[in-house]
Amino acid sequence: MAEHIQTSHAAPKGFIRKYIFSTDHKVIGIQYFFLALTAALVGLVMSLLIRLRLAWPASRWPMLEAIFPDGFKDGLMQPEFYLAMVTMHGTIMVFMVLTTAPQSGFGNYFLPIQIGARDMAFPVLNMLSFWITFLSFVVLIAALFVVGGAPLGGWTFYPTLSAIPSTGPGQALGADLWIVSIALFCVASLLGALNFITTTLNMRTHGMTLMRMPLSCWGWFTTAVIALLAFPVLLAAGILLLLDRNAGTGFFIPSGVSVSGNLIPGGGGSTLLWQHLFWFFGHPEVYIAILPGMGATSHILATFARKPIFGHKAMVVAMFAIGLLGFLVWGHHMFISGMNPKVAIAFSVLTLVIGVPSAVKTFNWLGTLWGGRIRFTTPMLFAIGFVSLFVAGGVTGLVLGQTALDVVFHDTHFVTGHFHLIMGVAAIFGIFAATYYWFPKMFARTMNEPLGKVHFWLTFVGVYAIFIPFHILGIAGHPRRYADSTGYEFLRALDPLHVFITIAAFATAAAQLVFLINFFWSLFKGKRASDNPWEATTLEWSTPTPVPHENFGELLPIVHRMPYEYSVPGAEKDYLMQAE
Amino acid sequence: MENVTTRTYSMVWLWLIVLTGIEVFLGYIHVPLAMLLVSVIGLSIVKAVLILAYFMHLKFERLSLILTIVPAMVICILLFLVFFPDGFRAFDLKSFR
Amino acid sequence: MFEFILHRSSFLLPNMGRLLAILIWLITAGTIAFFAWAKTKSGWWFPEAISTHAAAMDSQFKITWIVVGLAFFGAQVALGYAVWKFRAKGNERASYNEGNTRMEIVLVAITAVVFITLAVTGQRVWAGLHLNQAPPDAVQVEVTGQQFNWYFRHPGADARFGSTSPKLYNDADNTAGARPGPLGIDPKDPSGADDIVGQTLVIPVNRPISLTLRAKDVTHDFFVPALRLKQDAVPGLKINLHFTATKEGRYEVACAELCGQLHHQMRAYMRVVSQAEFDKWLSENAPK
Amino acid sequence: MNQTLTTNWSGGVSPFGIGHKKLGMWLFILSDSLTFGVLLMCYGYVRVASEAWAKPFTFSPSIIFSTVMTLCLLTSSLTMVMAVTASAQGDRSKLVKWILATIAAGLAFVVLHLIEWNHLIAEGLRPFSVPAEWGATASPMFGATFFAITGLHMLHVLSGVIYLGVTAARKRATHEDVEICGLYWHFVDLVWMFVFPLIYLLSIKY
Ligand code: HEA
Ligand code: HEA
Ligand code: CUA
Ligand SMILES: [Cu+2]
Repeated sequence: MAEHIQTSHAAPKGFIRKYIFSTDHKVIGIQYFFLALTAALVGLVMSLLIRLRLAWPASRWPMLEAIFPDGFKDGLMQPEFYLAMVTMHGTIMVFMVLTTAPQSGFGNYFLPIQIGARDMAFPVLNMLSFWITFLSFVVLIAALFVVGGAPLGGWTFYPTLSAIPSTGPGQALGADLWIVSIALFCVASLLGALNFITTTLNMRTHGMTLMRMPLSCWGWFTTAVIALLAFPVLLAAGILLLLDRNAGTGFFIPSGVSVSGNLIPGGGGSTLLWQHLFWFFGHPEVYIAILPGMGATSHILATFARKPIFGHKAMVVAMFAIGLLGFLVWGHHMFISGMNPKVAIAFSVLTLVIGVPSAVKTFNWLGTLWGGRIRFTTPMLFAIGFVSLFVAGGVTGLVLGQTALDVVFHDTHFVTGHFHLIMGVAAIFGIFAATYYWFPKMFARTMNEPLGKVHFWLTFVGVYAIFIPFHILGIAGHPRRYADSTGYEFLRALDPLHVFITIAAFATAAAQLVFLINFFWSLFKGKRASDNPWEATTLEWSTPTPVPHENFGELLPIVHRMPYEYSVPGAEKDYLMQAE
Repeated sequence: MENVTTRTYSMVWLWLIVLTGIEVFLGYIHVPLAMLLVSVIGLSIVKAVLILAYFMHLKFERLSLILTIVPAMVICILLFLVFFPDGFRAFDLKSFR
Repeated sequence: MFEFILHRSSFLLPNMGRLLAILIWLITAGTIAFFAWAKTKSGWWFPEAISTHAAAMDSQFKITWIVVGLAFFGAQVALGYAVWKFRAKGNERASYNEGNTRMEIVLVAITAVVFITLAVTGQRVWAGLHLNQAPPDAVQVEVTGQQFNWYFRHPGADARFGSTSPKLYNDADNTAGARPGPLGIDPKDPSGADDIVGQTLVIPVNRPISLTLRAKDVTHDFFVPALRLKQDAVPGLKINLHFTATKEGRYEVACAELCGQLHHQMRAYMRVVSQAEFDKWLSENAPK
Repeated sequence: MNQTLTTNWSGGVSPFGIGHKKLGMWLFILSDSLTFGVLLMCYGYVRVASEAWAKPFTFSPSIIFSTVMTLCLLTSSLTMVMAVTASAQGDRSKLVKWILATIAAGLAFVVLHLIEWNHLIAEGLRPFSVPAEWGATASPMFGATFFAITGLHMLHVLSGVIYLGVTAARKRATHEDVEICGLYWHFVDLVWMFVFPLIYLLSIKY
């Protein structure tokens, strides 16, 4: 069976084969990374537009009118434009950033290297996944520019709003494009997931038992398993919704629906069906977003605390438990949707149970730092920031998970606060940590440390300043997806909070320029990186920098020990490489 | 794999046809709908297992492969059953009859 | 190599670990102080509660908020302490420690007990809202959402709602006595003749109210912050819900489910009035 | 710490003793089975949520017709295992013959299916409505679920036919390739084992 692992090919020649339609997992990983970076910038700009309207709903922006003539009639941001921005911001961030960068980007690049393989199991399929994802991104962006504009149904795309084109501006062609884009994304993610799983199971090098895999690999592997089981459900839902819109079926349209006086023919379905399908995918999806970040964080914490992971096995079990439980709690998004209230109770209890493995992870991260000799590099700062933000965002999940309290908080900005802290920034901090950590291996140069630290300090303070006040908005009862809250008496007092959040958001966004400058400057001008600049133990640091085609020389490495053998008593250095 | 002969395959095929025949027969004699549902699903699961085990060779693969694929499939499909309480609810609370 | 990086950055910010620890602690303290401050500011915390179930809900929130607050506080303080205390010093080695299964099990047990207790105690209020029937003497009101309006229908003297049909919807005439009007009340159905349709929800104080929620076009959500009540109004379904308001006054009803362009304008008032005033209102508004 | 590890899971070998492609196909089947699984559940969901569900299939000819379709698929599975056996024996010409037989049975299924679709459409079945004769209260979702599920299945059969053709035509196709193609084909057959009773037998006319 060893022949599966050993086949090697000559490096491709020519620019196109090498950099565009490459089948090399490293190139594909970098392609994914840049796709995610582009998407993140688009999403970030959208979030700023959102903030603009929320802070100053009545202000006119003639400059923006020049760019979006329809969205800013008379310089005033239109509510449908606001909602389109919310929808696209959410979709882009969840799908195009958080599902691509941590998993498909870093995972593609480092999973094969960390398990000692020459490439992914299916290199051509891998390339196909990337290009389908790319196409999906293009289709999504195209939705912004079609007649009627981008859809305004929110990233959750609830019917009947999303199933009937006449329910609002942007719900015509724009909504079709959104669904097509998501369906493509599902296909790409499915192919990617089966590639990741096959690679992890079949292509580990000699001595790389499952328990010896770095936790980053466990993050990618668990995520791939979740993706393989969750995306087909969204794919099916997307197909049905597309049929509802274009073939006249009524899976998600009950009978007797009437939009602005026009009776919708057909029908016979149920809107709750979509919510079940969507959240059956949607909740596992949020773990798809965070698990690679958890893996990378664990990896980085161990490296810079110079200690083995505290409770390595427990970490693996907790990760898998989160993945499994993640499939049992989708109903917590639907407590007040009209679902069966008894089923809701079961979902509620299971939701709180998922806090247990999360607590184990948090505890073990702290245990890993405890007694360490922490080196405060930029990736380490972001990893520590991840832990802090994960706790801050996670604990409010325990509030939302209770049926009775969700009655108060559902669809208020309390939820926005919860998921931005845990997903919007904890998972993003995972990406940043991974970027700073692996940059030397990926681009053979080092990022500038002082600039990186400035980026960290500003962002860490900034995101707390943005998202903690959201909880206050929610407690006061501010519903989400409101283009304007000035019409409500009970929301009046909150206006200054909106202004504060917006200022914090603009400041934090500006701080990202530090990252961009650092990133692109280092890409071309950064100091040359050595093979193992962090004095780390895992296989990616046994390869030369830049990593050669097929990753390893003639012979694949053989693994002798657990991944994080730092500060082993009696050892000569304070770290023992896995392959030595 | 060696001990699987054409004969085995033909037998499996015959069994599949027989089971299909039973299903059709149950429909023919108008078994009440709920009973029909339970029995055809039961029979179809048997058929699926036959196909998986023999035609798709799962019986002859390592146990670890079976344990990797089958439980995940079964658990997820069982989880979809959680949709049903709301299906009935959609009937009970229907606005227009 | 590594020394060099360390050196360069410590030139910019000496004692990185201490700084980070202080920052984490400051953020933690700041967050808690911010919540405490907001609680004292009017309009920055829950509006005054005016329903019978609200007290239990608020106390469940308080307990939960304390538990998660402690978890937040504890974890952040510990994180800060770790980065303060365990920074690299010269060539000293970290303590080689692979974990502690006993502590792990204890942690699992404690968190499981705490979380499950929270989950279970929280269900009482929920069960009261959703699993009990409204008492038979409850005041019936039907709430209908449409883009971007709320309609409230009282059954009138006969205590029975007239039947409706989507084919009869007539948004053009939404005056109170209009038949079929926006709700499509069948003019031929006698029990519909005395139905009162309005755009303000008027209910008597201290009496159980039984709502039936429906939606004509897309999903809306009936949300009254002061009542601590929120429920989707779903097209195709009639969803029941009941509560008792305990304080007279005028409160705002918001739509809390994205329903299209003007979702944020789908507002109505709820007036809670005395029984006498309610009876007067009923007779004044009864269609002639 | 440095003991030699030689279990199935210790790296350097496939833990299941199968190649990448086969494992990949199994994983694809796993995920595709969930797509179909969830579609069938949607069908069940809208059916229990409906006032009345049309039961238009007379035993003769409708059910007999679809039973014949089922037999086509079952038989194609048999010819497919014969093809795999031939490939194991390295008998290429036999392999091609059996694959052609499989293709023929698959195409027969598609043709019969299309005839049936055509027939139902002529009767007035649409994705958004059922013919008036099927009952005034009958849910319009009958057509939606019928066309969506059988349509998606038919798409799978057609892709399978193409896949089979490519496998037969490729001289370099290894035994593993044939086996994997077989896995896909049997899976399509397996899905029909659920579609047929749920969609057809449960809508048999009384
Ligand atoms: C990365 C993404 C991510 C993650 C990881 C989570 C994690 C969790 N989420 Fe969140 N969630 C989202 C992303 C995420 N969520 C999104 C995007 C939405 C909104 C979707 C939309 O409607 O648009 C949402 C919405 C959402 C809702 C629905 C709210 C509503 O709409 O009404 C609920 C309700 O239960 C919920 C719960 C939880 C819980 C219990 C966890 C748990 O996994 C959290 C576990 C973590 C901890 C518990 C913290 C660490 C533990 C400790 C520090 C323990 C120590 C404590 C003690 C000893 C007491 N989430
Ligand atoms: C990853 C997820 C993510 C991220 C990062 C963000 C970032 C931000 N989001 Fe949002 N947001 C969502 C996911 C996310 N969001 C979702 C799912 C919704 C719900 C949509 C819906 O309702 O349908 C939403 C909705 C939402 C709303 C609610 C609108 C409403 O309901 O009315 C608001 C309001 O202010 C908002 C603001 C912001 C701001 C100010 C930022 C940021 O500006 C904060 C600062 C962030 C950074 C500084 C990080 C920037 C860096 C990167 C993004 C990564 C770089 C990438 C690589 C290195 C590869 N977002
Ligand atoms: Cu109605 Cu939002
Ligand atoms: Cu969730």
